[in-house]
Amino acid sequence: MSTIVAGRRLSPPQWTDVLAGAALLALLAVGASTERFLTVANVKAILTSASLIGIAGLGLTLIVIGGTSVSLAISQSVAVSAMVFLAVQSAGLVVALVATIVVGALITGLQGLVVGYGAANPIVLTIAAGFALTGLATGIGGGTSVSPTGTGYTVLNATPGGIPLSVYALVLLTVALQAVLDRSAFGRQLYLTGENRPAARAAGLPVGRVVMVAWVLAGALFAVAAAFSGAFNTSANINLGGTLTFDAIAAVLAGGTPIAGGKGSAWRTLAGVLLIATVSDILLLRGYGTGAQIMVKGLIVLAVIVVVHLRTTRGRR
Amino acid sequence: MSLIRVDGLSKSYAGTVAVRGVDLEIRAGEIHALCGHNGAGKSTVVRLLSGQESPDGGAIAIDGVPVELKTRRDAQTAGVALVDQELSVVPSLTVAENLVLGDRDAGWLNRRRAQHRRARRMLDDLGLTHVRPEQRLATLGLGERQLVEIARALGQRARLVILDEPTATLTDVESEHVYAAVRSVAAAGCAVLFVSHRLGEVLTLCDRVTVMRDGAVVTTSDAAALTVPTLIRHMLGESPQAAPRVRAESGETVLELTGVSVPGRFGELSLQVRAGTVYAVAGQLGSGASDVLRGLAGLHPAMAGEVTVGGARLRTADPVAAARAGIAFASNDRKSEGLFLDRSTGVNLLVTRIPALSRFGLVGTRRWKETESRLAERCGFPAHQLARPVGQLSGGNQQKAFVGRSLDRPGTRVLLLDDPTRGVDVGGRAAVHALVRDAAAQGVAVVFSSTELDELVDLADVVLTMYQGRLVSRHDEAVPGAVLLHEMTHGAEAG
Amino acid sequence: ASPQSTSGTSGGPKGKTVSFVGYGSTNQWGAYFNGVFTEKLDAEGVKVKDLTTMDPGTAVQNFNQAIAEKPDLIVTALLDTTSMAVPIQKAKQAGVPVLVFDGRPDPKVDGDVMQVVSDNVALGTAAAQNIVEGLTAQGKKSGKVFVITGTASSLVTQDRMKGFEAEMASAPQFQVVDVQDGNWDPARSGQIATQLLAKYGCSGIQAAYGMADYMALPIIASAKQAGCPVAGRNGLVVTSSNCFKAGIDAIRAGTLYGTATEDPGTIAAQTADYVLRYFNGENPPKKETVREERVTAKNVEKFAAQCSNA
Amino acid sequence: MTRFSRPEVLVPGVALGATILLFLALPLRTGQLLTPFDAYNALQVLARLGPLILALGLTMIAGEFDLSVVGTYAFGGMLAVTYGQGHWAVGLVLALAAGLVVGVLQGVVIARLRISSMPVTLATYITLLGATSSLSGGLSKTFDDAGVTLWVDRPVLQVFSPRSLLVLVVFLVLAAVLAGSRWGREVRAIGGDRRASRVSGVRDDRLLVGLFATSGLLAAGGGALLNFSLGSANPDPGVQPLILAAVAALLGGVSLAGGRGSVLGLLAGALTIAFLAQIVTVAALPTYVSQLFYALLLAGVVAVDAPGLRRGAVRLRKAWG
Ligand SMILES: Nc1ncnc2c1ncn2[C@@H]1O[C@H](COP(=O)(O)OP(=O)(O)OP(=O)(O)O)[C@@H](O)[C@H]1O
Ligand SMILES: Nc1ncnc2c1ncn2[C@@H]1O[C@H](COP(=O)(O)OP(=O)(O)OP(=O)(O)O)[C@@H](O)[C@H]1O
Ligand SMILES: [Mg+2]
Ligand SMILES: [Mg+2]
Repeated sequence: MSTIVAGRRLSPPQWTDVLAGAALLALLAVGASTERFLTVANVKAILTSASLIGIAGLGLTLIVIGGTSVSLAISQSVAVSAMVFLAVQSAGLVVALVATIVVGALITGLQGLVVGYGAANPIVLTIAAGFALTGLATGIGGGTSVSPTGTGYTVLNATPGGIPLSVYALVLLTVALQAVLDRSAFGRQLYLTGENRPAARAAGLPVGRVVMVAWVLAGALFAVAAAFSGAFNTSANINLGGTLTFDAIAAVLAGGTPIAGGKGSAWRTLAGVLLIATVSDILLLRGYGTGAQIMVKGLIVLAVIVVVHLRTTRGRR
Repeated sequence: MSLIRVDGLSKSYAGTVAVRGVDLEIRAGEIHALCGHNGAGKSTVVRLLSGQESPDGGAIAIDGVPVELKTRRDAQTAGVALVDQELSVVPSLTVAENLVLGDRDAGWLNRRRAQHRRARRMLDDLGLTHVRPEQRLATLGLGERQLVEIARALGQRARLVILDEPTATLTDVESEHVYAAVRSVAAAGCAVLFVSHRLGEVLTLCDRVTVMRDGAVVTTSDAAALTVPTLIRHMLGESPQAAPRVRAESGETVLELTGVSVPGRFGELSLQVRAGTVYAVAGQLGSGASDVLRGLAGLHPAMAGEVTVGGARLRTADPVAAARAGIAFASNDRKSEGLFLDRSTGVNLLVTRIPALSRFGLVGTRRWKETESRLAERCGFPAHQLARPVGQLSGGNQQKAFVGRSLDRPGTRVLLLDDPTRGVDVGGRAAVHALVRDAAAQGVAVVFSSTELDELVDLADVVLTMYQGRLVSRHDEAVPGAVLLHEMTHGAEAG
Repeated sequence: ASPQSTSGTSGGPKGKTVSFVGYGSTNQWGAYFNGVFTEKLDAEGVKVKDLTTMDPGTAVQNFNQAIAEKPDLIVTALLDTTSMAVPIQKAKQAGVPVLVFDGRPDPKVDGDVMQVVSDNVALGTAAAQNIVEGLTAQGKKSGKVFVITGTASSLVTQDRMKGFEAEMASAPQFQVVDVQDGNWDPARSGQIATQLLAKYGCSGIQAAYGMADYMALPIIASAKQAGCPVAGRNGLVVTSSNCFKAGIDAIRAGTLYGTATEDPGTIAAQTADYVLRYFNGENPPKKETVREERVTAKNVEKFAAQCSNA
Repeated sequence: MTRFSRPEVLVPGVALGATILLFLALPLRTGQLLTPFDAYNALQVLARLGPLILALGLTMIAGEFDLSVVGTYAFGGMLAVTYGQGHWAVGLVLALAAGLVVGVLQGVVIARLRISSMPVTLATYITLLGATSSLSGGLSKTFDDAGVTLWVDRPVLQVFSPRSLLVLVVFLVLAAVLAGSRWGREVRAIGGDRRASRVSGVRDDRLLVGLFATSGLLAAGGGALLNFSLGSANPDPGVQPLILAAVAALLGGVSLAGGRGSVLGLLAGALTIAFLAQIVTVAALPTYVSQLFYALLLAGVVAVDAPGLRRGAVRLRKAWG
């Protein structure tokens, strides 16, 4: 430890930044030297493949900032919301969207209620919620997949200006969420609650409500991802979420939002999801197999976690 | 015959020089005090001597042999035992387990019976006769935990025992146990370094005193040659102006307790609290004094009885309801239950008034800034300190930020302060007292508890004494400390 | 004597017990299969014990449990082909007959079990035929194709690729340029498709095979989002297998060129039928392959009902 | 609070007790008597998940959360099969060595940098899954030494197998070590309050490296054993084993906050999960029912562990008199 401390003092602290900068430059250099990387189509592809994970990641960001660890039921929440979205298509797109967001907000908000007011452990609770959602969805629907009952959903697959709607949604939602975090009373209280919950409680902050609202908003964001996902796949069952839970966690962490809470931003999550999407894309373009793609994703997340940690703890004990 | 000798020790943190060129020499069998204002660098010296941090420069020698203390373990091997400024025991372990934790003489095997026997003896030495070794530490109060930590340090076969503000959370009676135990290890030839803001105990307990100011040693002299005022002058370079003791006009009853109790903590309590008055709730550890404050703040789920604020009935056991009714609470544990250490001082001053600074759920940036500077000025923070993470301030300044957040706040009607000057130096203490008086002058009802008799006498308009969960008596006039002490320790009204 | 000819072959199906170590009903394919299969056997008085799961480790445990309970027959599907080889050997030693459905078992134990399997090679072939037919109909003289597969480690996927590649080899003007593991995951399939389309460009890819309808439809969606034309006179030709309702709708809408059966209903019915014939002592052939049908716009109405169950 | 009402005794006690009762009541539903095989098969689940439960549980007691265990499990298992074709011991040793290296590396990063273990081990988990998949080209691998495969699951005394016995022995040895030495106390101490333990002189960094190394060894060894028994290696075991291991550890009285729990508790949790799995199997519950069943179980753990819910309960009791 002492050598690290000394090192930090000697070559003034920025060595982690230099490292991060160098890594980013190297990434871009590798990208630029990869055939077809710097094409409009490829940039669009990166954005597109980042969009759904990104939107779900924004939701998770709220949960993490609030100091309530992570949700391990993102995949299931998204799948169930998507099933609702397709099942109520006959009522028209707007109604379907509203219903999906309400259901999504309810599913995750209910968990937030217990985490917020009951101080329940979010990891255990969301594992339980994952089981419950899978059980209920298969018990009620018999396990078959839901097909759309109308065609309104196709609007979500539109590509204004050649870019999928989900990318616009990601950007808009990032900006909106950042504004909420920076400017609203809720945002300030969320950061404080996340940093030190007992202190927030003793200060009389509405800890329960703040946490619950964060989870409700997270659920609404999961539902938005679900609507796009349902529209994109045109059918949905409980497995639709795939590996979304871990993808979203990886994106938030790769953005450098610490899991301990009290810190983080929507921008970071956007950066994280783009970083992972870009690297996956480069590896795919260069012809690496699935294994290598996954492995490099893990290494990147690891590197970012370490660098961000070193940066934020610099000069502190 | 110096046991440990320190030459030119220095240490900086990210630009802040905490300790510069400190020379210090402690003899075997001596109790050596280290004094200084908040942020003077005392704890930094302690961390360097106990192996928690490595110095940037300087040398440490034990018995004339230079040592390098890179880890706690190194220091322990060199014979250094420590009571840290921060309470450092593990609540989830038993008392006996805590007493052997990290002790390098404890063997690799768990011998429960022997451990419990030894624990019994160590506890008895510090007056903890009612505490059982197999009890979990979590079931003890804050002060008892502190005593367990002291027992652990004193029980290790050390050459140098360092105690960093060991009595800050203790009442005078428990402190006496500590003094006796410290004297007996010193008599056995051990060197003791004793850090404290309680200047009285410094002068009566210690043999020599080293005073630090702004990271450097000002003087080292025999305790016998010092008085409290001279010590203060060394520490601060000047004498603080004690805030004039003006009794504010008592106003209406703002807070009324009828038959309030917390099972196992304190019984049926009825009380009327008036605006503009400073009340002290005085009691030993476990007397329930702290619990009254915590309960009123909504932090005791089991609290029963009726509480009204401004005539309106308060939902008990709900901190949000308490805050909304205008009750502001400052816990005695400002690190884990008080401040947001990574946030700026400014944010910490504003945490309780976010809704008031917002319109339609949005925070008004300009009003935020204005309020921030107004409060900073009131609490005496220079503008440049507002942006610093509050965790980097010295203890006294942290305490000021903590108390400051409840001041000058339109909604505050009752201010509850649990040990408001814990670990604060004389200067800071005067400042906090001034802040409290200001609040009372503006019509806020203040209820505080303290472990220090002097503070009870200095600050309170009305003193309530408690013993074993019961109210013993109420003093509306100035009262001698000895009377209070008798009531707190015997439960009966003196005389 | 081999176990399958000794037990259970007399006295008809009534009162016979079947331990059913199939796919769990959290899977849409499994859900429909289980419904049809169980209902058919129930109707004939066969007692079916539900030991289904989607976790390969649990499947092994459930299979061992089934052996211990000595039912008249174990009916199983293989989540992980290789890890089920040993349990199958154990069943043989214990004299409990085993019927494997859907994907074929590990070659080591091929002779030890009865089988009602999908013709995965034929499914791959059908997919290749769809592609060749579609591209030829567009008048293409050359073309590039990518495949997004089911879980690469399963024999189902490997067999399909065998059929697919063999058939594609017969039309060398069309070339398979990329094969990626989609792990039966629709979201992943969409992501890979998006990136592959960017890699090769709209003009660099003429056709794609997603191994199930729910993996082909995300390919179509990605193509549309990337601005690549789909179907029609010059658009991307997309085909799949494992037909589902959404796929049939897409064929009707003209976006999906074709699919193939391997619908759970048909194989469930045939498996149940096999079990009944077996219990009736009719000595059904050791291995039956389900007839797989290629489905395109031309014959979609014929298969619409069959494919619309899941 | 008596000794038995503490969560780390209460939770595993009630969970295991109730499970065993349910297990014994099974004939009421199935109409068939229990056989030794039912216990054998339950213990096989213990053999499959036990090493993971120990690996995860030990780090949880120390206040960490080693998500990478399933990655190490898969990676170690794949190594054991790939390089154990000639002689199983070569594969096993390689797997253990890999587990050790992964564990030590993670431990050093986590302890030295004082960084939260959950994100670090999540990243390692992803990395190891990728490495496993690369190692096998994404395919399952067959383990051809049928002798080993049959031997590890051979019934011993009707209800055990060499594999389940080995896992039980590891549990008991670790239980003895942790209960009888200062190591156990210090592991709980660093889980309860890391800073305070460090200040007390506990060498938390060494302990952590040791714990993560142990965790890596257990996970890799568990993966190797499992794959020997399956006669194959699958590149992706899914998240089910991780989730079940976490559930078992929680039912074993370990808290996610750390500082609480014992190896015997973990064993009780592991046995609970093992017998529950067997109950689900024997009772032939439909998939969705067993999912709901696990959800309920965890809801119970949540309720026991949530301070806010306890506060609520106190308030309610007060309101009712
Ligand atoms: N980790 C740190 N990072 C930055 N500054 C620090 C750190 N620790 C201490 N300091 C600074 O070093 C100076 C000395 O602090 P120290 O804790 O030694 O004071 P002290 O004399 O013990 O005060 P107190 O009486 O309040 O305990 C203070 O200005 C403090 O702000
Ligand atoms: N910071 C804290 N966090 C959690 N619990 C606390 C904290 N401070 C005190 N408590 C709890 O409140 C109870 C009372 O604490 P304390 O030791 O101050 O006793 P008390 O009866 O109020 O005595 P006194 O105020 O006279 O010192 C303790 O049992 C302790 O568990
Ligand atoms: Mg200090
Ligand atoms: Mg107190």
